[in-house]
Amino acid sequence: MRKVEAIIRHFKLEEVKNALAEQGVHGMTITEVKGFGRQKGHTEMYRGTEYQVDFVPKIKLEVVVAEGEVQRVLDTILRAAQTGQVGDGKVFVSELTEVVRIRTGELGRDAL
Amino acid sequence: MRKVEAIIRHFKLEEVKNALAEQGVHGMTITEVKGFGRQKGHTEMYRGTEYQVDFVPKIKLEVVVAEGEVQRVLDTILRAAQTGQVGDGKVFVSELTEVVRIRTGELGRDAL
Amino acid sequence: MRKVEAIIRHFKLEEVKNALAEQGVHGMTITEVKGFGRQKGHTEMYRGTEYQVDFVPKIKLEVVVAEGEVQRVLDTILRAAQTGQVGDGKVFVSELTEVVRIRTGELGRDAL
Amino acid sequence: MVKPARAWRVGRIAWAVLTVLLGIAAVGFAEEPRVAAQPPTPQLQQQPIDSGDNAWMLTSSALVLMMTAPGLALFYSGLVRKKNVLGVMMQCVFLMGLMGVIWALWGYSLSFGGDGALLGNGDYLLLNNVQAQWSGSGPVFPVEGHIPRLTHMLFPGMFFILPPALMVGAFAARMKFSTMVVFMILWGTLVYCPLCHWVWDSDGILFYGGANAGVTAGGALDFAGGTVVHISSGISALVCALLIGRRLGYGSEPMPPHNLTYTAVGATMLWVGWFGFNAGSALEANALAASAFAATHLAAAAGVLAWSGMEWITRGKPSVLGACSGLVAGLVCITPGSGFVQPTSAIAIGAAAGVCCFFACTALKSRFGYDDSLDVFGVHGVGGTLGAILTGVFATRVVNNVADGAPVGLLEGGSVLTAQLIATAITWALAIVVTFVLLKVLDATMGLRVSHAEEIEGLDMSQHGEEGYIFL
Amino acid sequence: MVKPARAWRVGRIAWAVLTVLLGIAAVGFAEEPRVAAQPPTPQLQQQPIDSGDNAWMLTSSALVLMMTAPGLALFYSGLVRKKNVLGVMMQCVFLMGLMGVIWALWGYSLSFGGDGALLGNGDYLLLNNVQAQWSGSGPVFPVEGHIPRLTHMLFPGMFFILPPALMVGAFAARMKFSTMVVFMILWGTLVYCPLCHWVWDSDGILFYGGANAGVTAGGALDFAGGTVVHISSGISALVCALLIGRRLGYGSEPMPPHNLTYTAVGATMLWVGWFGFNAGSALEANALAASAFAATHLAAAAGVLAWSGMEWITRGKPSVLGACSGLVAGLVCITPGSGFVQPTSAIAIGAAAGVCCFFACTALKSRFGYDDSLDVFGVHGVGGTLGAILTGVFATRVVNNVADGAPVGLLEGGSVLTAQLIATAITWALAIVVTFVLLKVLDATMGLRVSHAEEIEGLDMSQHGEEGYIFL
Amino acid sequence: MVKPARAWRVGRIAWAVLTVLLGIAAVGFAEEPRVAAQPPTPQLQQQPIDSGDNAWMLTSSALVLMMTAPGLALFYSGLVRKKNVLGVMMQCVFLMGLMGVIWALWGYSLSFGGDGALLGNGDYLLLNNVQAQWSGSGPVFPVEGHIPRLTHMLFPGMFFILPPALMVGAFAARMKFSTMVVFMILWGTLVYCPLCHWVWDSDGILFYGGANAGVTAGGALDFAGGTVVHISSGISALVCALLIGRRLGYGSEPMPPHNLTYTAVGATMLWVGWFGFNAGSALEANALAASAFAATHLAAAAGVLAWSGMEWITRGKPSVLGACSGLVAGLVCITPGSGFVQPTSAIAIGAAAGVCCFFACTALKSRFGYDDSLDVFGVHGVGGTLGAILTGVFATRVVNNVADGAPVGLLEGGSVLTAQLIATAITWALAIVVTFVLLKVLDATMGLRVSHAEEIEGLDMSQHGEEGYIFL
Ligand SMILES: Nc1ncnc2c1ncn2[C@@H]1O[C@H](COP(=O)(O)OP(=O)(O)O)[C@@H](O)[C@H]1O
Ligand SMILES: Nc1ncnc2c1ncn2[C@@H]1O[C@H](COP(=O)(O)OP(=O)(O)O)[C@@H](O)[C@H]1O
Ligand SMILES: Nc1ncnc2c1ncn2[C@@H]1O[C@H](COP(=O)(O)OP(=O)(O)O)[C@@H](O)[C@H]1O
Repeated sequence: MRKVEAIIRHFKLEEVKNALAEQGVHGMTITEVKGFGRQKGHTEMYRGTEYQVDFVPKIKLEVVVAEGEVQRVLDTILRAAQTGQVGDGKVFVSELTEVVRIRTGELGRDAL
Repeated sequence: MRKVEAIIRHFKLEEVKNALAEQGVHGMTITEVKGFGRQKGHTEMYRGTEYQVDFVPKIKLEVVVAEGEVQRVLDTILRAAQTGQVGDGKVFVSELTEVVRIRTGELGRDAL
Repeated sequence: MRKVEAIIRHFKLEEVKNALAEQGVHGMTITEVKGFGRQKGHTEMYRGTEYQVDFVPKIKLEVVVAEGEVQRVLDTILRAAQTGQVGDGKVFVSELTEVVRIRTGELGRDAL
Repeated sequence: MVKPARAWRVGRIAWAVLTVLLGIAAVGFAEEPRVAAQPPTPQLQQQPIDSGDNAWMLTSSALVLMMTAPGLALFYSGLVRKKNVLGVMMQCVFLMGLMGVIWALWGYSLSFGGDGALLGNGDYLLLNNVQAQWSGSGPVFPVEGHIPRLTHMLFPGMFFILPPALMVGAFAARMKFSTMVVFMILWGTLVYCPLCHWVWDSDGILFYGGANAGVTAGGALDFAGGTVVHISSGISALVCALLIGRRLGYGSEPMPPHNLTYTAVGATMLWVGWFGFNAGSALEANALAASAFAATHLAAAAGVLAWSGMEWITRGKPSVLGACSGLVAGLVCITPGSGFVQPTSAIAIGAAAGVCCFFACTALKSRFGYDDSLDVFGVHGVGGTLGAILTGVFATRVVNNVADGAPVGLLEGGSVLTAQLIATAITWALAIVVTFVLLKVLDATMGLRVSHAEEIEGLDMSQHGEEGYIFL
Repeated sequence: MVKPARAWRVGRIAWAVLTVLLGIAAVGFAEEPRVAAQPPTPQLQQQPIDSGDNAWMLTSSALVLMMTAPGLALFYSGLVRKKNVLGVMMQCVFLMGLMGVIWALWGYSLSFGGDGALLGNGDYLLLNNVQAQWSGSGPVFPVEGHIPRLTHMLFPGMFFILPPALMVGAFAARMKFSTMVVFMILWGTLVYCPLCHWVWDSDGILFYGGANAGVTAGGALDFAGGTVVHISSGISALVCALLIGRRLGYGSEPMPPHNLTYTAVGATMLWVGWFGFNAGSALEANALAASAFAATHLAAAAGVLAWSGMEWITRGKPSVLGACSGLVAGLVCITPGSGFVQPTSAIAIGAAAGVCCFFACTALKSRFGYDDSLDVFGVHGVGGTLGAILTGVFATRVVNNVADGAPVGLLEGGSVLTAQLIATAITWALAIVVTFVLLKVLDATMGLRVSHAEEIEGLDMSQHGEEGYIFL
Repeated sequence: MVKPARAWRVGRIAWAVLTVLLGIAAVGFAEEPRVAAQPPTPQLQQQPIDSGDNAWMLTSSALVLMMTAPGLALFYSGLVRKKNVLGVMMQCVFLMGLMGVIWALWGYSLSFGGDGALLGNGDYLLLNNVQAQWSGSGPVFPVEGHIPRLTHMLFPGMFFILPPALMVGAFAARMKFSTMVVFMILWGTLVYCPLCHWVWDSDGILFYGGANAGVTAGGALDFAGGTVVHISSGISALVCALLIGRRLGYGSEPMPPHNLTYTAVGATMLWVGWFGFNAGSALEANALAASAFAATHLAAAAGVLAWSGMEWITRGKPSVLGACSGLVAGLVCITPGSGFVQPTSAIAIGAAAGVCCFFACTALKSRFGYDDSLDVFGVHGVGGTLGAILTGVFATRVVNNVADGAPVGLLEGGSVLTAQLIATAITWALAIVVTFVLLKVLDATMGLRVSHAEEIEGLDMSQHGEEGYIFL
C-alpha cells in the first residue's frame, strides 16, 4: 500500500477531489498547511511596520491506494492541480506497512 | 521504529488518548484534518443556495512506537475508536528510518 | 529521498526556517498540530470547572530532501529548535518512494 | 434530509401562523372605525407628552432590546462549544421576533389591561387603545403618565423578550428548536404575563401599596424586574436543566467556552443596555432615573471586583469570565432595588451578588450536579433572589418615598422585607409549577431534546443547517 | 510592490484632496464676517430648541451611524469569504469618512437648500447658515422646527452614508477600491441628493402635498427613506451586479458565509439602530416617534418569523441567516410607512417582506443568475419597493393626518397609492440610468474590477495589504 | 500552579477590599441621618431638572461607558496577538469595575468638591451630597445646572475609566495584572483627579476665566478632555512603554494584529460613543451639543480620509487599520475644541490629526524604537497635544462666547493659544513625573512585568488561566 501526499493550491482542491473521485478513489484526507518554497509570500503593513509573510496557505491531500494505482492517482493529481505557475506544489509517495479500517478491523486493500 | 497514523472521530480523541496512555504510550501528536470517504457530508443552505460539504472533520493522531509495540497500539486504537458506524476512520502504519529527540539528541527508542 | 518531519515549538519556527534556508533548503511545509508528551499541559478554569488541557500547541515542519542531506538538515533543526526544556519535540525521518513537482512533472531531486 | 411528512406538517403550521399575522392588520383596520366611533375621552387629549421623558424611554427601549442581542446572544454564544454557537444566537434572534409579536398581540393586554387582581384583560389586545385613534378631526395617541401609551407598551415589551432568551442558557446545546418555540409562547403567556401584572400593574396582588396587595403583606418592591424577569427565568431555567437533563458527555468531556472574547463583548453590552433596563424603569428622565442609573453602574462595578476577587483568593488569578460573570451578577442583583436604594448601597449589593453567585456557580452546582449549562440559575435565580431580599434591607424613603414618609427597608426600620420574601416565594412557586407542567406535556407530545446524533453534530448543523465559522 | 508611478499619481490626488480639506476651515472662517454682517433674522433668535427633541435627534443620529458600522459592516463582512472580510469593512469605514465629509461640504445644501423643485441650492454649502453665526453680541444657532439646524443636518447626514455602504454588498469581493471611491462620490451627488430633495424637501417634486408635487400626482409618502435610501441603493446595486459581473467561480465554487456570528450580531445591531432611523424621522420625541418605533419593532419581529417560517416550510429547518435576513427585510419594508401606518399593520408589512424577499433572494436570483453577492437587490430593492407600495395601502390619517382629514391609504379609501407607484418608478429610473452611465464611464477610465489574481488572493491582501484573522 | 503563599497574600488584600466595599453601604446609611438633619438649602429644592437635558446626559453616560468596552476593548484586543486577547479585554473590564467604584468613593469628590485651586475636597466622598437626601417630607436630589448632581457625577465618572484603559495599549502583553491594578488606583487619584479639577472645576487653576486661573494665563479651553483624558494618558503611556520596556521579540518576531475585524468594530463603536463624550460635555441637549456632535463627526470622517490618504500616497494602498487609526486620531484631536470651534474647522483639525498621528506612529516611533505597543502615545499623546494647540487656533466666540464678546482663538485674533500651551506643558509635566515615580516604586515593590515564560505563554493563560478562542 502506498500513501500519496500532495501539497496543492487551496482553490484546486475541489477539482482534484472530483478528478480523483472519477477515478474511483474512495477516500482521502486533507489538512490545512502552510508552505515555503519558490513561490513568494506577501508583505503586510500594520501602522508603518512591514511584515514579510513567507508561508503561503496550501492544502495537503493524502490518499492511500494500492501500489498498482499509484501512477493513475499521480497522473490525475498532476492534471487537476496544475496551473503552470510557481507554487503548484509537490507530490510525495511513501510506503505503508499496514492499513486498517477501524470500523471493521479489515486490513490492506479491503480497508480502503 | 514505526509511525502509526490514525484518522479518528473528533469525539473519540479523549478515549483513544486515555487508552493509549494506559498502555504506556508516552507521546502522540494530533492534527485537525477533514476526511472524505463512505461517510457522507452534509448540506448547508445559505439564502437559497445549497452547498454539499463532502469533507467531514476528523482528527489525525500520530504515534511513533517501536516495531514490537505496533500491534498493541493498533489494537488499542481499534478498540477505543470504534463505534461501528461508517466513518470510524483508518489506521496507516509506516516505517521510520530515524527518530530523534530535539532536546537531547537521543536517537531511536530512547528518543520517545 | 527522505522526508524529515520535525515537531517543534511555535516560537522556534522563525529560527528553524531561517537556519534551514541558510543551509540551502529550498522548501518546506508546516502544519499546526497539538502534542502530548512529557511536557505538561495547563489547567484552564471556567466558572469553577477546571479543565486539564493535555495537548500543547506545536508546529510540525516537513522537509523533503535527498538522502545525503538528511544529516545536515537534522543537525540544523536540532541546533535551531533546542531550548533544553522538556517539550522541544522530535524529528522523524522516513523514506519516500517518489517525489513529483506538480507544475512541471519533474521527479526526484529535480522536483525539489 | 428532512422527512417530507414532517416538513409538511411544520409547513402547515407555519402557513397558519403567517395567515394569522397577515390577517391582523386587516383586523386592526377593521376595528378602527369602532374606535373612531367611540369618542376619545377628553383626558386623553389633554395629557401632554414630555419630550424629554419620551426621548429617554425610547432610548431605553432600544438599549433593552440591545441586551437580548447583540448583548446576551454574544455573552451566551461565546460560552458554548463552537458547534452550538449559531444555535444559541438563533434562539435569541428568533425569540426577539416571537416575543416581540406576542407582546403586541396579547402580552401587553394581559399584563397591563384593566384592573383585575390576577390578570389583565382584553382592553389592549392587538394594540387596541394603545396605538393612535381617530378623534374625528385628527389622530389621538393614548397617553400614560408623561409618555405615549405606545412607549409604555414598547419598553416592557423589550423586557418580555429577555427572560426567554435568558433561559436558553439552561438547555443550550440540546433542546429541540421547535419545542423551544412552543414552550416560550406558553411560558411567556402563563408565567411572565401574570407575574408582570401582579408586580407592576397597580391592581396586581404584589404591587406595593396596591389595592389588591393585602394578601401579600402590602406588596413588594421590584423596580425593574428582580422577580418578574430574573427570579422567574432563573428558577424556570433550573427546572429546565433538571427535566431536560445534562448535555451528553457532561462531566467527562471538556466543554470550555469556545470564544470568551464574545462573552466579554456581550457582558459589557449588557452593562450598557442595563442602564435602559433599570434607569428606564423610572418611566421618566427624572432624578430617580439618574439614581437608578448610578446604582446600576456601581453594582456592576462592585460585582466585577467581588467575583474577580473571589477567584483571586481561591485560585490565585482572576479571569475575564469571572469579571464578566460578576458584572452580570451585580446587575441582576441591583435590578429590583435600583430605584429604591442609594447608589452607595448598590456597591454593597453588587459585591454581595458577586460573592454569592460565585459560590452558586461553583460549589452549589458541582455539589448537586445539575447541568445548568450557562449558569442561568446560578446568576439570575440566585442573584435575583438575593436582590429581592436585599431590596427589603436597603430600600429607603430617602430615595423613593413609597410609604408616605414611613420607613421602608429593614435598615431604616421599615417592614417591606416580609413582602419581599412573600413575593420571592410566590415567584419561585409559579415558575416551578408552570414550567414543570409545560415541560412534562411538551416532553410527551413534541419531545424536549434533539437526538443523540444531532447533539453530537451540534445544533448549528442539525437544527439550522449552518456553520458558525468557515475559516478554511 | 506598488508601482511607483501609480503611487505617485495617487499621491498627487490625495494631496490635492487634503489641501482642499485643510483649506475649508479657512474658507469657513473667511466667510464668517460675511455671515456676521448679515443680521440674523429675528425669527432665528426666537425659535426655542426643545431639549427633549434635540436629545432624541442626537441619539437617533448616533444610532443611525451605528447602522453602517458596526451594524452593516458586521452583517456584510460575515457573509463574504474570509479573504474579503476586511475589504467589506474597509469600504464601510471609508465611506463613513467620505460621505460624512461630502454631506457637510455640499450634500446637505443640494438636498435641503433653497426652494427649487429639482435640486437644492448653495445656501448651506460648507455648513454656511447651518453652523453658528455671530449676532453681534453672541452666537446664534439657526433652528429648524424645534431642533438646531445642525441637528437637522446631522441626522440625514448619517442616512447619506448608508446607501453607498449598502451597495457594497452587490459588488463585494471584486470591485477596485479606488473606483468604488469615485463612484460613490458621484452616486451620492447625482442620485442621492436629488432624490432626497424631491422626497423630503417641501419644494421637491415628490414631497407629499408639496407645492411642486403636482407633476407626481401630489407627491408620495416616504417617512424614513423607502425610496430615497432603499429603492435607490437596491436598484443601483442590481445594476452594479450586472455590469461588474459575477465573482470568479460563482456557481461552481462554494462561497458560504465565513462567519455567521458576525452576520447575526450585525443584523441585531441594525435592528437597534433602525429605531433611530425610523423613529428619528419624526424629528421630534413625540407620539408619532413612538408609533414609528413600534411599527419598526413589529415589522422586524414579523420579518424574522416570516422568513424563518418560509425556510421551515420549504427546507425543513429555519436558519439564523434566514432569521437575520427576515428582520432586515421587515425593517426595510416598514421604513417608508413607519410614520404613516398603525403598528399592527406593520406586523403584516413585515411578514409580507419576509415572504417576498425570501423568494427574491432564492427563486428570482437563481432564475436570472446575476451575482448580487449579498442580496442588496433582493432585500433592499424588493423590500423597499414593496414597502413603498404597502405604504400606499396601509397609510392612515389615524396615525398621520397628512391629508387634512381626508383618507390616505387604499384601505381607508384614499388615493396615495398612485403617487407611491409614480415615486417608485421615478426612483427606479433615476437609479438605473445614472448608475449605468457612471459605471460605463468608470469602466472605460479607471476599470471596475480588480485583476483575477487579486480577486483570487482576496481583497484584504490585494487592496489593503492586511489579513483579517491571524490565529496561528 | 499558583504559589499558595502569594495567593494567600493576594487573598487577604482582596478580602480587605471586599470588606471595605461591604462596609460602605452601612457608612452611607449611617451618614444619612446627619444629612437629613442638615436642612437642604432651598436652592436645592427649587432648581428644576430639565428632562431633555437629563435624558441626553444619561444617554451620553451610557455611550461613554460603551467606549471603554466593548469599544476600546475590541479596538485594542484585535491589535495584539491571539495569546493576549483576553489579557487586554480583562484589563478593560476590570478597570470598568475598579475606576467605577473609586470615582464614587473619592474620585468625584477630589475632582469636583469644594473650591480649592489645586484639588477638590471631601464634600462628595461616598456620594455624600450627591445622592438623595431626606428633606423631612420627601427625597431631595441635589441638582447641578439642569440635571441631577447624580447625573453630573455619572457622566465624568465614565470618563474616569477611559484613560487607564487607554494606557493598557502601551504595556499590552507584558505587564503584571496585579501591578497594573495598583498603578491605576494611584494614577487615577494622583494624576487624573487633580487635572480634572484644574481644568473643569471652576476654581481650578486651568479653568478658562476661573478665579484661580491667573497663574496659567487665564486658563485653557478643554471642552471634553484633550488635556485631562488624552494628553494625560498618552504621555503616561509613553513613560510606561519606556520604563516597562519592549515586548520580548519586539523588532525580530512578527507581531501583527491577530484580528483586525475586532479593531474595525471597536473603532467604529468608539466613533459612536464619542458623540456622548464630546456632545455630552455640553451638559445640556442644546445647540452647542449639536455643534460639538457635528464637529466630532466631521473630525472623525476627515481623520479617516487623511490617514488612509497618507497610506495611499506612501505605500500605494489604504488599509483598514489606517482608516480606523485615522478616525480615532480625528476624534482625539477634536475633543478639546469640539465645543469651541466650528464644525467646518473640525474637518481641518481631523485631517491634521490624521496626518500628524500617521507620522508619529510610523516615522517617530521607528526612529526612537520604543515599544508603545498599540500607539497610545502616537495617537492620544500626539493627537491630544495637537488638539489642545489647534483649539487655541480655531476656537471662536461664534460658537462659544466664553470671552464675553472678545475674540478667542488665534484665527479670530484672540489669545487663548498661550494658555493652551501652558496647559499642555503642565499636563505633560504632571503625567511624566507622577507616572515615572509610581512605576519606579512599583517596580521596586511588586515588579512591573510578568516573567519571560509567562510572556511567551501569553497573558491569557498566564495571568487569567483562560484561552480566547477554542475552535477545535
Ligand atoms: N522540500 C520540500 N519539502 C516539503 N515541502 C515542500 C518542499 N518544497 C516545496 N514544498 C511545498 O510545496 C509548495 C510549493 O513549492 P514551490 O517551490 O513554491 O513551487 P513549485 O512546487 O511550483 O516549485 C511549498 O509551498 C511547500 O508547501
Ligand atoms: N484512501 C484513503 N486515503 C486517505 N484517507 C482515507 C482514505 N479512505 C478514507 N480515509 C479517511 O478515513 C475517514 C473515514 O473513512 P470512511 O470511508 O468515511 O469510513 P470508514 O472508515 O468507516 O470506512 C475519511 O473521512 C478519511 O479521512
Ligand atoms: N511517540 C510519539 N509519537 C508522536 N509524537 C510524539 C511522540 N512523543 C512525543 N511526541 C511529540 O513531541 C512533542 C514533545 O514531546 P515531549 O515528550 O513533551 O518533550 P521532549 O521532546 O522534550 O521529550 C509532543 O508534544 C508531541 O507532539
